[in-house]
Amino acid sequence: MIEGLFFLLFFPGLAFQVVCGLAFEWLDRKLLARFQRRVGPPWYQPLADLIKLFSKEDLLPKGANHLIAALLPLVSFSAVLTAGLYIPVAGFTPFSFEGDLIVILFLMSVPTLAYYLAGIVSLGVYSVLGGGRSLLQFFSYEVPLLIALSGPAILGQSWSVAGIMEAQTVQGPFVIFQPLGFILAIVGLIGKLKRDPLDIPSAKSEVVGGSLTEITGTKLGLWHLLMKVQAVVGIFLVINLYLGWLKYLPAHLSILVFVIECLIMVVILSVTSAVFARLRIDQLAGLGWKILVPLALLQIGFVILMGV
Amino acid sequence: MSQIRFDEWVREIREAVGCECEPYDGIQNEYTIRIPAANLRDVMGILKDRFDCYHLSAITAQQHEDRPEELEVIYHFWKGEGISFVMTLPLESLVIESITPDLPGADFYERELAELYGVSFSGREEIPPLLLPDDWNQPPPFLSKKD
Amino acid sequence: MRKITVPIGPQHPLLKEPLSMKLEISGERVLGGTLRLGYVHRGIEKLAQQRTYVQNVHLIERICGICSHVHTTTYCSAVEAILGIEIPPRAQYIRALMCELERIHSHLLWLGILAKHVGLDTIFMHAWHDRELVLDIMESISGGRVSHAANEIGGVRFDLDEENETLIRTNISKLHDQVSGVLDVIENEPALQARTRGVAPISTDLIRQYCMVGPIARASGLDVDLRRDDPWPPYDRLDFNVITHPDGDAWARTIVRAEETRESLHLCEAILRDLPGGDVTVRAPRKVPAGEAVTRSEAPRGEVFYYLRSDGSDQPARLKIRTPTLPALSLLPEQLSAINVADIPVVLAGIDLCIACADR
Amino acid sequence: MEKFKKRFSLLSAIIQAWFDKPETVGYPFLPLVLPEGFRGAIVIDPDKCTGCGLCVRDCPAGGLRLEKKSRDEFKLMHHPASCAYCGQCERSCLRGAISHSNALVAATTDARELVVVLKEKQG
Repeated sequence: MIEGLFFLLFFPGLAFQVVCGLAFEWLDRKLLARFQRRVGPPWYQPLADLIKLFSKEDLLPKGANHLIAALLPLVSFSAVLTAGLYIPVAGFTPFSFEGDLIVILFLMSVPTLAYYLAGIVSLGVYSVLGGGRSLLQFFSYEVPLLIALSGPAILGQSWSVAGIMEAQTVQGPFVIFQPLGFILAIVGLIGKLKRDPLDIPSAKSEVVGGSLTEITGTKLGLWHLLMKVQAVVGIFLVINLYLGWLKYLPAHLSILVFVIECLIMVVILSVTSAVFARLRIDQLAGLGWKILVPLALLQIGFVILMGV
Repeated sequence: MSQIRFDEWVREIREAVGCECEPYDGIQNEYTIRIPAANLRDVMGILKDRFDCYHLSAITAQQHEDRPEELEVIYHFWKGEGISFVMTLPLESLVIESITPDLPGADFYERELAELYGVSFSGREEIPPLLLPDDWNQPPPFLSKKD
Repeated sequence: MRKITVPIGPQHPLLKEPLSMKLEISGERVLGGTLRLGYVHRGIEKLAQQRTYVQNVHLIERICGICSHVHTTTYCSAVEAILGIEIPPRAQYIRALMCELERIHSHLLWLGILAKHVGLDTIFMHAWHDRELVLDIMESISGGRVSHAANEIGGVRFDLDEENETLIRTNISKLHDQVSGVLDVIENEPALQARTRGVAPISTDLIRQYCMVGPIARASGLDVDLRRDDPWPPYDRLDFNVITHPDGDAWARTIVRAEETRESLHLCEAILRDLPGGDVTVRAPRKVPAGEAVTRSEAPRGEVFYYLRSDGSDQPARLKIRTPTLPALSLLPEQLSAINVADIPVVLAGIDLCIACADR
Repeated sequence: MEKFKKRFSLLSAIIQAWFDKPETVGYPFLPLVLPEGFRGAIVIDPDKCTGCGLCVRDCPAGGLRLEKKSRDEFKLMHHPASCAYCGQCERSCLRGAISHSNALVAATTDARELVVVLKEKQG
């Protein structure tokens, strides 16, 4: 009971994920700043931003549904945190069951749908536009992402993340067999996190703040926080599925390797956001369905052939 | 790189429009012709069709201190060099025929004149507010009317 | 699909200055829109009539925060034309040098803004970093980053000494490298091209009908540049290429401005090479005899037009200013129809808006 | 190869930027280097100023004010809040008394600082 509570609240639950989320944001901003010849924020900046947002007045347009607008970030935050619980951190797996990958993928989609709803309930013009865009984007990246992520599951013959990691200790990291799938997973992750260059739903120069234009104060702070945590959970998931060969190593070394892998992922995400321009929504749809989906299917075909 | 053969232009405008139009040595760096306001549209047509000159730089309106009862309007055209058409309007009837059908680019300049000086332009659709607030109901701000 | 009206402005992250557009949007498609100006109308034309010619130099400088020097240059040459004085050749060259530096700075600023609007913040930062070199030059020779106060009636305020010239030379050769770097990136960046190619093309015919000027006209194949066609000295003695592009879309505007930046760098070098000696000012009387004058200059955004009438006192009787953004704005509603929502930033950036200029 | 290199020019630019020193100036925590001729705070040489008022006449922003009772009794005041730092006073002064230093004019929390008495001469 006490142990379960510890898992929930501290490691690998709430506290750990929030700290990781803030660290991720800081690293990301710092990296981006250095790519742009700036100094970048100090380490406490993400926390300071969060505290500032939490202390701000909470406003909504007249006629907006306050209850739903407040529930949406809470629901998505808990969905993301729950997803995080099932993902092994450096090989440490408190909760695991066969099929948890599907649960994780489902829970990871909750914020996107909530984001769409947040746009609709907050009644702003830009919110509605941004919400519509987020749904369009969802359909473009989600299908290739799901197909790609089923690659490791088929190869590892398990639908649990821990099981897939187990399989990799025998067969070697899956990134070797599925480099294409790894890239697709990263593209899908960028789309999921609405990061540059796939920040179409929240493109500042077009739809101001996207769905969150009218959201302020604590709610906005929660939204920002949950997106950071989502990024961390996504990174952990991709690392475990494609680079999960840590069982070979002694415990302290496996933690080190895991941290290095995470940093590499952060660098990849930062570089992509630094060097690519935002796509137009029709360009994204074209990319998703004409390029990513066929590539994902190709990868799956290859994986199935390997399995046989 | 002058492309304006001024004397020839003045002659042709005179012949084609059949109006008073007197060139005078008014504005520096610029050929200047005084024309009656009523003939503006015809002159504009000739400029465009015969001389291929339709870069309108600006429309200036001003009141001279010694002649406060009239508004002077200057159309500044350019083709390698500047050429200006000067006309005067009495304050009681500030009406000019719009040249936007020939030259859509004159739209903003006409609207500016309409709002700031109260000049009305015939032959174009209702002018929606451009510079002044939507609820502006005072006289045109740049026009000084001495009663 | 349901039509909604989306307001862009007066406050919007897209706009650095207030301008109001109301756009009809259906789904992701823009159907059309209307435009309102006047949010930064400061009545400068009227204010100028209440100040002396000397004070007006500084008032005029504050019309625009980017192309301030070309405004004062045009104003001063109008006053000088009525006074009938000719400024010394060295002053002419220094004025032209400042104009070209300003063009480089304006175009780099613009490239950054375009990149920012399409979500490419890295290019934005890099272009503005390079622009900082130009601002450094201007700050060290004139004393101000943006408001240079370089002109006065009858010449320029400062002279270039040895030290300044070396600074300009070194900074310009540095700029050559860095600008080539940034321009290389822009010209070879597929993501940027994907966003700008074929967006909101303007035909040459439309350009002529709407009296468009500057880089926008040149990007639609209209070969017009006041520095060549109606030059004030020393441009009639300088040799440079006028860049045109036949396509007329946002990409053509990018290329034209990028190439012009290079051309201006060469011009700066040529000006420094040919810089004649002598004085930089002649004495100008405070009172200007009665008369009228028109002057035009090629600002970074196109033709700047000044009409000045003097009634013999020390204050202008009428000062009419027409800035290049005004014709560009008159074509904006035309351009903002039948495009995607995502193209709005590109279209707006392509115009190189300067609302403060347009409103005056 | 050349084409390939150009295709990744932005990537190489950001890698280059990573190894360069950041360009951010740490002002106000670190000093700010301003060029010699920067038009900053207005200073006066009281020995040279005669209170003629030429600077006040030409000031375009109304940033200077002169209270003059007589040749020997006047007070020249500067309002930093209205000043446009254009340098016209420096140019108008025939005796070279008033000029810009290259010190940056910082924000103030003290309203009295918004009027600087440049020179006060009492009979």
